[in-house]
Amino acid sequence: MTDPRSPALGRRAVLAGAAAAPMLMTVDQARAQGVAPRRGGVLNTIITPEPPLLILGVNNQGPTLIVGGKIYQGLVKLSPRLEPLPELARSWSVSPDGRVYTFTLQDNITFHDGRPCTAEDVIFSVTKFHMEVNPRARAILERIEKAEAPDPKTVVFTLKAPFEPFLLIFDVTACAIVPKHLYDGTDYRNNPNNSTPIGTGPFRLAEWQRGNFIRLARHEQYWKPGQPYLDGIIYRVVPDSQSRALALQTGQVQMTQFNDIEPFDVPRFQAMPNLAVATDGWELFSPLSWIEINHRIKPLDDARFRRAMAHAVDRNFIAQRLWFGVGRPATSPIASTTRFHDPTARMPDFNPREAAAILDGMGLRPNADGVRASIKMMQLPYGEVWNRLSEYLRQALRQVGIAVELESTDVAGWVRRLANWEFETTINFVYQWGDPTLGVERTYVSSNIKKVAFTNTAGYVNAEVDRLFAQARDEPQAEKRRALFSEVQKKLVADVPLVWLMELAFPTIHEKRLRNVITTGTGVHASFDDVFFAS
Amino acid sequence: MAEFWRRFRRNLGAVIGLAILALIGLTAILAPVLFPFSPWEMRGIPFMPPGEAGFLLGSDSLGRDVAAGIAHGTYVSLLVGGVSTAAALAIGITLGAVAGYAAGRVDDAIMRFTEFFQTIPSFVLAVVLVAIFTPSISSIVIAIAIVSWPPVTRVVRAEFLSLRSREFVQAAEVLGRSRIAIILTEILPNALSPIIVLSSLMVATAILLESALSFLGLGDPNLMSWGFMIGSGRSVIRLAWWMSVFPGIAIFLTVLALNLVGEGLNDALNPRLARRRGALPA
Amino acid sequence: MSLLAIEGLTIALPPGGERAHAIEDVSLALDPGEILCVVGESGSGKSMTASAVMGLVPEGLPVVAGRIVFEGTDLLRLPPEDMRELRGRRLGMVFQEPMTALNPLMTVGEQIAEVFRVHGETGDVRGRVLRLLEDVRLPDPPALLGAYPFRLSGGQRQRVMIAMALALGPSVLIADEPTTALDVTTQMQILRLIRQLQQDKGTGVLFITHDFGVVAEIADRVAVMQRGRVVEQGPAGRVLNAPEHPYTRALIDAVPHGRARAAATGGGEVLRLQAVRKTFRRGGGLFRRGTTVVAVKDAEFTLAKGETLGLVGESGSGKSTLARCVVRLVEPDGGTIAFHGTDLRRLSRGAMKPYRRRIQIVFQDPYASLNPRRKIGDIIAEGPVTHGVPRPEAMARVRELLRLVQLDEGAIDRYPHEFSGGQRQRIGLARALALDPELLIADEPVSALDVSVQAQVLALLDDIRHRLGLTMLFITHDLRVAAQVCDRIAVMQRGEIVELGDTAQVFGSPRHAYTRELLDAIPGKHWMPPARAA
Amino acid sequence: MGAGALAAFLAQRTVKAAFVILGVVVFQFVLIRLAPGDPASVIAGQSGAADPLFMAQLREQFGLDRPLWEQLLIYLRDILTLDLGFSHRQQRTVASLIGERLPATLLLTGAAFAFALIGGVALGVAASRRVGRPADSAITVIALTFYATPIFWVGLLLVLVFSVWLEWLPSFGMFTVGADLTGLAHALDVAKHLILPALTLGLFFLAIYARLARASMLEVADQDFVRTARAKGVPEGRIVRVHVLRNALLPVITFAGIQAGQLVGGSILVETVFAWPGIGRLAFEALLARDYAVLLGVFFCTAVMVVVFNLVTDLLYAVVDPRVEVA
Repeated sequence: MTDPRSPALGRRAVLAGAAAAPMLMTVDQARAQGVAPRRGGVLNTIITPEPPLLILGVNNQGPTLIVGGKIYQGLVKLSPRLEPLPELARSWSVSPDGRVYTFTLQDNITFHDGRPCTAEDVIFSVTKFHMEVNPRARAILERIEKAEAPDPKTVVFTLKAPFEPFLLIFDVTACAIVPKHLYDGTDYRNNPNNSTPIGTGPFRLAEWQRGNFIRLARHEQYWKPGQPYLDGIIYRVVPDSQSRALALQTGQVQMTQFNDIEPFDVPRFQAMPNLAVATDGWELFSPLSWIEINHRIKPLDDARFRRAMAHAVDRNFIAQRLWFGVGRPATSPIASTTRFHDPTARMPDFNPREAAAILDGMGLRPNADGVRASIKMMQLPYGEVWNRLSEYLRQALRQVGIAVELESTDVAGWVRRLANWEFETTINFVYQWGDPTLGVERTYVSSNIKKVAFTNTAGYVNAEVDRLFAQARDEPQAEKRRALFSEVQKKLVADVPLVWLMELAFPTIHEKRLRNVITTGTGVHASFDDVFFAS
Repeated sequence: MAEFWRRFRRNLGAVIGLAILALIGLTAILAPVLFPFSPWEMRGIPFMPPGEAGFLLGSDSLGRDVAAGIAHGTYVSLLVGGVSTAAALAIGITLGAVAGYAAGRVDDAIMRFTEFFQTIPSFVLAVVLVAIFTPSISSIVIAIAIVSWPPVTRVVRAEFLSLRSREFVQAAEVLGRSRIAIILTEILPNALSPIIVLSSLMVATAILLESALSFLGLGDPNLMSWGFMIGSGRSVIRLAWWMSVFPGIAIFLTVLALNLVGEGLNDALNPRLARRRGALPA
Repeated sequence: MSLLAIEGLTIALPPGGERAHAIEDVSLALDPGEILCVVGESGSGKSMTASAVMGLVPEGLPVVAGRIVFEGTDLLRLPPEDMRELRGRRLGMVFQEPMTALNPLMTVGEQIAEVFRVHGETGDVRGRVLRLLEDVRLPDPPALLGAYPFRLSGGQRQRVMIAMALALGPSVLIADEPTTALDVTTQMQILRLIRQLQQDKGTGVLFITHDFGVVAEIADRVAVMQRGRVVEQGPAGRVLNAPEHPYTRALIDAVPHGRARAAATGGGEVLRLQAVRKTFRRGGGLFRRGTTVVAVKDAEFTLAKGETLGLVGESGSGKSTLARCVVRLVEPDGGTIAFHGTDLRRLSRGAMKPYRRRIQIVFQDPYASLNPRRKIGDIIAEGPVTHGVPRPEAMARVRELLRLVQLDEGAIDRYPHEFSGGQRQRIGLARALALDPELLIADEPVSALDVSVQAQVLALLDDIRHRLGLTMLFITHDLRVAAQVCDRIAVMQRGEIVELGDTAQVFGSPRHAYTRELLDAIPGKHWMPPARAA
Repeated sequence: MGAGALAAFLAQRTVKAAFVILGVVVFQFVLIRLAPGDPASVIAGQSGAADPLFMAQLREQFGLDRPLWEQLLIYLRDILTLDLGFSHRQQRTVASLIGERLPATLLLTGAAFAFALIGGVALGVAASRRVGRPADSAITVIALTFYATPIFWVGLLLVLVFSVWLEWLPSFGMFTVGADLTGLAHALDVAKHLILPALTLGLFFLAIYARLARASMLEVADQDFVRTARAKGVPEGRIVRVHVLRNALLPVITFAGIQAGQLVGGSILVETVFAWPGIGRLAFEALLARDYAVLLGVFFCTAVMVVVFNLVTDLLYAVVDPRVEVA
């Protein structure tokens, strides 16, 4: 049950008031205005691209997390400010030394196959399942020394050392609770049950016609009495963005999310009176995009050259013209939507003249064609807007005398080349996972220079940065961590290991009569057990 | 030659086609003069409708000039069409000539090989090939050539099979001419008509294929092509129809012109058909 | 009153052609029970006349003047629907090409029955079709009903065509070269069939042909056409034996006369064939066996220097295959082909090359035997150049050869399509002679030519042969031609040489039954062209 | 043709086809392995997180840690037992994935083919009957227009006109999801969704068939047996129907058979534009995801389709044309 007195919810209300989309209301506000949650109705929405599989942990792609978030649940959910809120765990306590976490589970949690969900399932999921299959969770769960279940409703985790952002991992998108009775002792990745996800969430998988739609139906024994309000959710698979926009416009679907709607269509939908456009709900992920630069290649190894590149790029143009104001220009390596962002650490601003001066200073003079240096840039194969971005960057860099040759690949080729360091520059964006230690550190520390994507593939080495990240990682006090991260940010914006571009946001567009869509820091990934159609 | 022109000219469509082609060719040559800047250059406000803010055919999502893109893209499209057709002809004619001339087991082997390629849907194969070699102008041209040669082989083989038993070929054989000389001077010149007609259609198909690949995001990102323009314009078709409609018209006109010319060539090179049009009685 | 009367018929050609009218002022009359032969060379307008009667003149060729009166009605003024009703019912027609004149996708029965159906005849169609098939002497009519045309031989198909044409008992049958594409023996059968049916039913027959032998065989009356006009008309006996018009005389003169000639002897042996075999496999592939056809079976003959050996036989008898074996256009399966003692069969492509210049061939089809994309000069010079003669020298030789074959030197820079069939055949001959061969193989060199041109080419060939002392292997299906040209004759049947002897002996006292059959089938064999006879 | 001959023909063609298909599979297997990247990198890329252990686990799970030739042998062994393999990525057998999507593609390509063939032949016949006249020119221009217009562009425009402006037809999908229609209502619903994609895919081929049919009709109309029919007094309408059309259809059938593969290829674009849940899109997505088993499965499937289609056209040919000896 949602506790109306929860302090987190209070903050949520404040935040909602300040947010860009003031028509959003919590259940309580709705009640206050006389809008009672109404049971019934099927939400038609879109999922792009189609998830290959719905078993969270085994597959962690964006669309999987969105659909899987309705089927599975984590111990906690996260507020827009990324504070933990009760989900499967009704409450929890942390020992003063920060090493022992004790969770108390909700009553009457039932899996979709009717079996109860107990502390055993939680311990299995955390210490075995996700440890095995989920690389993102594994890095943190390794810190658990011991997991115990003193009774079926209590779970106690003891850490090897304190870890300040530990609770962030218990969100459904990182550590969903899976049924032990179906998975224990099996090969998790090839478990026959992988085609039919069984979770504790408010919705269960009813039908999946591949390439067509995924239909979720109400889980009748959901542990919150009377919820979910919706009878079901239908995720339609629509590969063409114009068809998606059309479906939203004509009311064939009542909600779109993530990449469904291209940025340039957003203003059009903002103007439609029956629709609401929200850009929040991505705080946990806070994707930050940048020009990834291979430091092993000259002249990209020279901080001056990278600084010149940064000066050459008009990030406001990118935010306004390419993303149509959805998201905002980046200023530092830590997104402003996450904890520990330091607004005073600012990367080089748009100043082509300064860029030219720096390049002159390096001795890179323009030749007859006005070219000072030539570099290659691998396009990010994630859709049209990313191609436009690289086309813009080519023109912008060309303005200061850097000729850019674009290289095109598909996702597999891009990841392979990125992981093998076979690129000069490319565009990349990476989730920050709500905490610099979880989502930022990996990109910059030299210990993470690996032949794997989303590590420090740039090959950036700075001992000072390594030290600061290491300290912040083990520091139990939030305030001390903040200071360390401030210092890191200043170091990084001076070195410009990457040219940060945008703090991305993904528009969630829905009919206004659909209520409670974005209530957490994970937005459309949440369970939707309180989403309803107002009559 | 004069006779050929006389017959060609009688086909009004072919003359129109040739005129359009000439215009297109001229556009390709004059593009750097008409639009002396890169087609990638962002020259103004995005999404300007045609005729506004100095954009003859409007501007695209980055404020690039659609007209400049079409003009510069002409060269690329013609290049892709021309080079890939030439390559496909080289493969197709060689295999077809060998199969048709040698006949027997060699023919059988080559035709099985050709059938094999025709069993794989050509567009699928092109997509796979481009994805494998990473999209670039050369990989696109190669992929198109690889999927386009089988029909050439079939046509050339059929021609060679029928021509090789013709008496003038046998006469050359009896005169003691070498195989290569017979293939090159006796048979090939007589097989040219259908090849020429076919190749005009292949250029058209290649342009369509390139645009379809671009549409799927498998185009060369450094070259402005019509297919790229449609691909980048399709998602905004309702916001800026001109971004995809004008390059679409450019493709349409080119393919149409090539077809008309091909048809004209067919009539002109194939006297039997010319007769049918009521020109000459038997 | 005549059954059918064509009066002053003139049909225009489109402007810009070589002449203004396809046919001009043509008047013919056909009586019931009569066979009128319209004879003439290609382009004389004889087929156009037939088409006009049927109302099947191609669009774009207007009838300018004249009438076609059939049973009292002017056909040219008849509404199209009435004309259609007449076709098939009152007017039947048989065409030249039996191989293509039947719809390949319909059974024989369906096609004959269609005549009844489209003319509203119901009742026992099947029975009537069966009777028709019997009438035209086709074997096993019930089985034939369901057979498709491709199963039938050319002669059988022509019988089906005749059955269709006569289905509704028309009063006029128009036969447009109905036997030209057939072998002699088949031709004779068809001619006899037409004659008999015509006599039985009293039909008037308008018979188009180019062959005076055929005319002599069946005609009651003859009309001779030249360049769209009827130049002479009269009873068959009179026209054949006492032609009045110079053109008719020229045509009859040109008919090869079967006078046997003295055998040339004394030369050494040039070519000796022993046990030559060739089998063709059709179709077949990796997993199935094709059908096999024995084209040449154990062929043996010798050819002495200066001699002309005729190879005669019907189509498919293997005579062309055998000739092509000698020049290695076809690889024989076995046997020896000894040229001056050297077995050509064992030579590689390279080793064969020196022999190439000593053995040459002239082909049948004057249109297919010259490369349309090359100039005459290049075509003739090709051989010498290939064998190492410098180009200027070769071109000088070309001029010489053109004179030899009686062509203008200006031909050097022209293309084959600018020449007539006869001229092309001379060019082909010049090409063969350019290498100074010892042995010339002539593969039906005159069978595609009109009779007057044929005579010219044969005369030229004879002349050159004597002047150059050539040895010749002459392939033909036309026994009259063979008799005129050859010293000795080899008769082939189904791949086998069934008889070989001096021309006089073969014609005079044939030993093999098949030879006798062939001789018996020569149309108009009892008729001797008068000019020669005189 | 007798039943025995037919059986022998079928057996022989099946053996031949099996070799072709096997060749295609091996070729494609090698080909797609040349592509950079593997399924593990795609999964890593789409999850936005990975570590070396994770990559190794995935590659082991997918069997990618074995030598390529061994993978090929395993694949061939499976294929020979008609086992299309397993998509580790989607945790489903490839057979079930394809089985789920194949009907949609068959429906789409079948409808497009029928539309193209019937429409094309009708237009071609109409044009050939009025050769040189305005109607002929008009048909030729229409056919050329369809031929010269990029297939995906047609799709976009059709959607714009019929879905956005006129709002007559749905713009994507195969049926109204969630409406739970059954029987006739469902069929009508599917038919409504089918119109635009089938039209889009079919128009190009319609243009080809129209031109082919016109040329073929003119060719046949010139042949001797048509003159024979005329001489028999057969009415013009019957000549066209019975004598000309039947013979003119043969080259169209042959060409259509050869082209079957192209139709399947074209469906990739159409299925993408119209969100049609068919195997064309499945293949494209599998290619991008390096889901080798699925991709090879689709290739196998299309090869079989093309071969079967060719076989059917050959049989059809044999039925229509008695000259073709089956065997």
